[in-house]
Amino acid sequence: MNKKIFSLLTLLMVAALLLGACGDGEETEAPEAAATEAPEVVVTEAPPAETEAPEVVVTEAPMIGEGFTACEVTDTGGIDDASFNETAWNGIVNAEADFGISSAFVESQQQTDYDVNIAGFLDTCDLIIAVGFLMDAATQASANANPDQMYAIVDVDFFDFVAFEDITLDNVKELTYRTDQAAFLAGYVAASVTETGIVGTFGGMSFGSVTIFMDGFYYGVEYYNAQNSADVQVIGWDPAAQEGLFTGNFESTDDGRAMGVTLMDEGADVILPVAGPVGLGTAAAVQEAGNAWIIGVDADFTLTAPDFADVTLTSVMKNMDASIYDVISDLLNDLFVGGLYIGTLENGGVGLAGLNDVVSADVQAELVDIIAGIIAGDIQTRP
Amino acid sequence: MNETKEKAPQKNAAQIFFEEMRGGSVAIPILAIISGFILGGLIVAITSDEMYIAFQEGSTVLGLKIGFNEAVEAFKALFIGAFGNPSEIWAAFRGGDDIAIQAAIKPFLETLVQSTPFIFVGLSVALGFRTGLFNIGAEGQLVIGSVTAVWAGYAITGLPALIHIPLALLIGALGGALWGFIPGWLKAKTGGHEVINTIMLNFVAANLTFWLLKYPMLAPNRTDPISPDILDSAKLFRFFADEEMRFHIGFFIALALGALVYWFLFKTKWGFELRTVGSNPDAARYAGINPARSIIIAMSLSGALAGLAGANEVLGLNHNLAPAAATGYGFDGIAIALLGKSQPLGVVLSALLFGTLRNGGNTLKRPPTSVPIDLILIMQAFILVFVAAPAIVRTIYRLREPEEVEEGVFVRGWGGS
Amino acid sequence: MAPVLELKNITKRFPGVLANDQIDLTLEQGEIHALLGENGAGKTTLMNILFGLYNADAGEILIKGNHLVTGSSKDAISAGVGMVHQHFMLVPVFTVTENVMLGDEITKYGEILDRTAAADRVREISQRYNLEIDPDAYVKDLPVGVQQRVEIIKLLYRKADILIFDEPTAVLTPQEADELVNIMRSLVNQGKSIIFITHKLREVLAVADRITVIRQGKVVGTTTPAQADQNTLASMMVGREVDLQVKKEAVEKGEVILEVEDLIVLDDRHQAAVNSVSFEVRAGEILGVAGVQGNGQTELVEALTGLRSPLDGKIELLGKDVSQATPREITEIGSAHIPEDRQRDGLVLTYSIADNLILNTYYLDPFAKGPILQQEEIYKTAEELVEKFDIRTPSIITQAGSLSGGNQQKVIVAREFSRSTKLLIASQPTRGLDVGSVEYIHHQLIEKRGSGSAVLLVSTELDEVMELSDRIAVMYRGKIVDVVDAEQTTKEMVGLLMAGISPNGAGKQLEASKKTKKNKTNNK
Amino acid sequence: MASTTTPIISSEYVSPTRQRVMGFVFLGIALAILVLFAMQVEPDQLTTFKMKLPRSEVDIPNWVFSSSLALNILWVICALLGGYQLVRGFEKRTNLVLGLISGMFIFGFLTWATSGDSLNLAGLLRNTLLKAVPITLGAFSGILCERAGVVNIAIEGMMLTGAFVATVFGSLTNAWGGLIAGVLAGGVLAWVHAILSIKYKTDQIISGTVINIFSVGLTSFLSARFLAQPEYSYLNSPEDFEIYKIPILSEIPFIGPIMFERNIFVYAMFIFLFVLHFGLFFTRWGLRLRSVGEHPKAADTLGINVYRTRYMAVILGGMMAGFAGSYFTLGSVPRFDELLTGGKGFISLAAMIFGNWAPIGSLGAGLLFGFADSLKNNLALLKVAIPSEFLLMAPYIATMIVLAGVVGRGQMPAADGQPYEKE
Repeated sequence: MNKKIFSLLTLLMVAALLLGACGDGEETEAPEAAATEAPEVVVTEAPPAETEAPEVVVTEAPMIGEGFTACEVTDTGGIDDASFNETAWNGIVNAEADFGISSAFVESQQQTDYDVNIAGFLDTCDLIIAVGFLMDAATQASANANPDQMYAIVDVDFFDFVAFEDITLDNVKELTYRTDQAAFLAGYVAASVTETGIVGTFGGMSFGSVTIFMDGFYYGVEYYNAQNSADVQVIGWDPAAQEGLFTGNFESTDDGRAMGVTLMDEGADVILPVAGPVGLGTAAAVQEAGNAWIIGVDADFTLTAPDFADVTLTSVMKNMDASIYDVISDLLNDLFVGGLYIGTLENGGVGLAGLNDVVSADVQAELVDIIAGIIAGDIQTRP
Repeated sequence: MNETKEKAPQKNAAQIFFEEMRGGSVAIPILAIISGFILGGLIVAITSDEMYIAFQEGSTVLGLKIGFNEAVEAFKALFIGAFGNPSEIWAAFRGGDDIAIQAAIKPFLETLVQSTPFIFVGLSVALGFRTGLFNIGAEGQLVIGSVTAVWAGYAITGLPALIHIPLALLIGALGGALWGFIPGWLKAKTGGHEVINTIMLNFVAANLTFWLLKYPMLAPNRTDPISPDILDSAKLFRFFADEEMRFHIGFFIALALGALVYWFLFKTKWGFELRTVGSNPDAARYAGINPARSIIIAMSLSGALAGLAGANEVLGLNHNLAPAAATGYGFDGIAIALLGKSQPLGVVLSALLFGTLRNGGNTLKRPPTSVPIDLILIMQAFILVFVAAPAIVRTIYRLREPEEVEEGVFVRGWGGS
Repeated sequence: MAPVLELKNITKRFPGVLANDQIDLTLEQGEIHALLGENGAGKTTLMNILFGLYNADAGEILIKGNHLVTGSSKDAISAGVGMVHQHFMLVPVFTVTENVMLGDEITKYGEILDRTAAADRVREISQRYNLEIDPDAYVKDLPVGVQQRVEIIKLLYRKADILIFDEPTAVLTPQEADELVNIMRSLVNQGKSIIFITHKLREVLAVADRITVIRQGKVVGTTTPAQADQNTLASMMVGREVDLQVKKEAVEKGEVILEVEDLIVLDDRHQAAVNSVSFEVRAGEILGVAGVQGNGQTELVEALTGLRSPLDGKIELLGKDVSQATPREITEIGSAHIPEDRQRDGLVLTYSIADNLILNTYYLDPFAKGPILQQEEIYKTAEELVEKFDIRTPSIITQAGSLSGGNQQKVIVAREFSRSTKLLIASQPTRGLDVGSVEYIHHQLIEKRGSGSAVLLVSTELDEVMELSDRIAVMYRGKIVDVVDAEQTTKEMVGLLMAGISPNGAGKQLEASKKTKKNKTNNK
Repeated sequence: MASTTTPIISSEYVSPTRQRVMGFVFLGIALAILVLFAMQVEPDQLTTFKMKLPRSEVDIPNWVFSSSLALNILWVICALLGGYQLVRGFEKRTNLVLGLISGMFIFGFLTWATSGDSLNLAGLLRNTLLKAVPITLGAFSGILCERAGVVNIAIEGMMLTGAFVATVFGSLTNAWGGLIAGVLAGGVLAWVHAILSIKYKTDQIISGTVINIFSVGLTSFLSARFLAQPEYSYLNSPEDFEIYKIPILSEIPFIGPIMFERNIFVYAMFIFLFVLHFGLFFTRWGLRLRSVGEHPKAADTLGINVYRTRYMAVILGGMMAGFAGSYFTLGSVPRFDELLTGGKGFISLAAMIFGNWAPIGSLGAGLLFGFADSLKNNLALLKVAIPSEFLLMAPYIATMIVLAGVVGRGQMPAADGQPYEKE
């Protein structure tokens, strides 16, 4: 049914993104994909080897995931937030299609729900995926109590702040992302297309997983200025003071719209909203204005919010879907190892989505060098 | 009039019960709950795809049957989620294995855990109602209570648990009391309506908390807004060693407070004063009671109870504070107080119902039923309508009209004077 | 010719009460027909049925021979029925014109109010019937007598032929009442017919062409002023012989209990409702305060009981200055208070009788030990008081709200009299009570006086003040016009004083009071 | 009325205490401008207010002036006004002067915050206007209900439901279809509110609370059950209203682009403002509606059907709230998200009280909220050293201060919140 087609479609997108040129075979099934296919930026030169094998045999392989259930516990945002929770969920949906696993999700309303929601999945789920730094303690506690249960947690690196030492648990995969690296690229691209010389950003709330985007974005613009002796300004974030523009919520699209308008009033013509669905409000404002660009966050906006594809410059991809897919795949293939995973440009954990045509070929070429620079550690992407 | 009570001023429980039953005071909440469930089930049925598919592909009868089954399945899940699986419990007790028994009764204990904050906020709102005040700000008071309690939990060191826990609870209560005092004072001194002021203070509390978590209360070495963990000496005692058995002493504290509030309201002169102000402020003034003082006291106490709800959550469950520590309890408190007729016993029972719904709802929203937990909000709204407009229930179920009006009427309008 | 109005067989039942029981009434063209009955006899219910505010359970209404379908005042209005209500039906924040035209507006272009045309209309009516009024004034700024004029103009604006006056003199001075009688006469002369509802015998005999007496919802009989006198009407009204006189023994006057000096009290609108009032009350005497409602009595009592703090002046109770004391302090020094509005101030209607009986002593031993209420002690006392003061109730835990007005007042009397106090302030103690209860309360007041207490009786019922008091202080526009000896004065003289006219030289004081404040009204 | 706990202060009365307090408040503001702003800026710093919206075709130069000079003028004026108030008093005009001085304080604050920098004043005002739209429309809803004597605390719930229904129907049909559906949805909820509070005489605050809980539950439930599911996502992309430029008016410099290049919701707000003000105070309909809220029994004796009038008013009010809710999904961002109204309905309630139950006052209050809400973004961009959380709190604290009577008590309809008992 519809849901399956959609899942397949999403899978194809991801496959296309991960494998770059390998997406050819399935083209007919995905008409929307065509739009994004052309200006593809290859962020991952060397896709992780272990994912390649199951990927290629998508249709023929026996469903090795029968009887396996992966479950997501969302943060207080909904599963359909067009960004954070949804991207993670897509990883499960993809695995469902590929491996025939079962899936489930549950939304949290408040802090006290985390324990309950995680515990509620203990009996039924083989893998529990907790999304968001707020679930740190709950996940740790549950994982300690249930050594046989497998977990993954997004945006958390377990750390004992009292003893000041890192914690690693054998049954938990800690998925973290250097989104600053991808946002750096977005900042570079933004600086290259701005006509006003001003680009803007804002966040939902001042969480580390939010401000890291803004840091990278800022440094990317600065790098552009240094390289091209330009003077593009970033408004809405000050990495030194770690203060900037925030809506104070992740719900109000109307606030997102107002943010967009304000930033445009002050001259910004490229905006990076790091605020989940609130960013869609900004996209609406940008679309109405007509002469500005929006940069998507977490997922590729041209796919999650196709209505705004025409004003989407690019998207800062936090490939939670891919890494969660990998975790499931590893579990199914007995390759699972607990501990920290850091998604970077190098391993494809973060990346930049397709660029809009407005980005010049020169800049695209420069990006390849920058990516190499970042991977090599020559370019600083955050304070 | 009931003849039997003429010479019996001290009514016993059975008499009260039958009187209430006849007047509908007991019957109406029960019928309201039943009606709420029926309507909730209806919503589950009419929003299920399967039913429509059956309508299209099969017959009307089949569709109805599937719709009915969906609703039944949902409530089954809710029930098992809230109370545990009866057969498992039975088997566990027969087997006599402690671990198995623990596992079997865990859902029920979790229901009690979920009910605990509801008891506190329900009492909070009920105390306000009794004084003629509509405290719509339990939410903000709860948040501030959790902030101050968590602060007491990590910042005050070197105390034994026996002192640290009560102290942290007290500081949590004081935080809530402060957040209740402000609208109480404004109402008493300026007539500013507490409904508006408490709503405003909810927003202020949320923003203030976020700022506190970002700067002064930020856990060391962390960047995300989260407070340090409280010390072990401030954690509320849990009855089971197992980490997942969250049942803690907070539930009994809540029950004790329920009794305390009852004693305070109905057995002390202070309670008499508050209730008189709530029932008839003019008569209270005439009788030498200072309504302004009573309003301030009542709002502060109401805030303190809500603050304890927050303290209970951080000291008993979360052990630290992050944004979104607790949401929606303010309106739940109103619903619980209304459903419990602002009687402490009624409030405790209503809170248990809400805890049941909440905990059951957590199962409901998981597969295989996957019904959004928001269903319980809809059911609560229905239940409340029926409680608040008993005439509807009376019409449906053909009950007789009551003879006496109930004590405790809200101040109407916004003027405040 | 058919009567302009015929009520046949009207029956109306309220929960527990048969308010109207098969009432018949006819009103002829051009007559003033008085409807006489005690409070609660069913007069107002009957008129509300006629006026469409209530639906009758049975019976029919004929207007000029045509059936009136009741159920909406609209129908009554269009049939030419109009009513001046006891509590004015005026919107205080609207102007006179707006109040008059409400419901039958003069508009232009369809919906838009034509205020000018309506104001002209009001002016025209007021000139024609000699009812002076400013159409653009806000009703909240008008004195009570003028507000009543607005009510009458409302009826005339709607071309009503049948006018119902419900207790219209309750808020008027005797002189204003006389003027109202003149207005009613001139209305009848211009072809209107009037139903005049009252329980005041004197007025009935002075105004009515015919009198119908109702008692407990039933018509007792119809008579004319020529055939009846006060005593026969009274016994028809009450159903037994009534002794309208109160017997009181002479009591030796004692020390000064309450002394008030130059008291100034502001009302809610920051105007001096009580303006430099001085008087004293001694042990063993009843000082009656007479005056038309709204001349500062309410504020005076509130100041004396601590409910409203005076702006200036001195109040001494038993030698202690209590001008800024709280109600509780005053109660504790030894003052009892029967409030003007028993349901609003005196009782918590949702509380049991037992709780109401300890409403201002709940915190004292033996009702409370420390913070804890002593339920048994409270019940014991309540049983005793119910017995002693003959409160008719099923039990002491019955809600006060379910008692009759008379029994409610008894609860207050029981509470206030059970404490040993040196001063009793009784404000409108018999308002709205049946004759039996009035007798009872009067008896209690006299007894209180006999026991050596000082009693301050504030009442708008002139008869009551005249009969009970030893001395009478007459209030007018916040001033005490004069204090007279009850034995040596007449009703007419007090009546003049109540209107601010001082026959024996108190005129200067009055001139001064007129200058200070105008537009003094109660805003009830 | 004998013993009310607080005396009712008539709107025109200014007590001597209040006169003095206000005098000191004015002087305090003058001092604040001097110390906090005027003394903090360098003498040669300039404040630049951009007066042109980015896309506007009407050209208008930037407004540049010396920060310190402007601030010095401001504090001197405030000090003079404060002195006059202390000595002579502005009497009835005290509130007017208070408003003026508050305005000068805000202008001084902006001047200081922008010194050595620039701020798009036109943008700030445009955002103020847009943020005021749902709040003001919500307040209009409250006015309709409360002027007829029914308290409507359920504006939030009605807005939320209106937004949801408008989204679904806007996706299935077009923007107008969505708008009509959203308005009707608000009307249906209001009808329930009317039945509960008028027919069953339920406490109106409880009835409103129930509707709020119900609305949150239902919209979240349906949103999770349908809108969040990919196969139903087509239900969550409504057509929205485009900007409609009013021909001549939009050419007016400064004001034109701010006010007359907007979508229908902004225009509707102004039309409703006029219609409601005129309707309430100059028509038969309004006179009757207000009489029912002031003294229902009087209205009843004059043949006005109190129940019917209240039903009508409440249902119209609900439709207004539905319209306000539709703004979020048809006039702002064409997409529904759970709880997207974010408490705006409650702010509306505050704006209505703040605005003294009058349409014009409510617009003023709505603009004030909108201004505070928008200003915090600009201040964050200007890097004013006030944490964003405190800026977010400002509008709520302002409401409390106003409610506490600093600006004087409003005139609530006398029968507001009281069920009418015919028998």
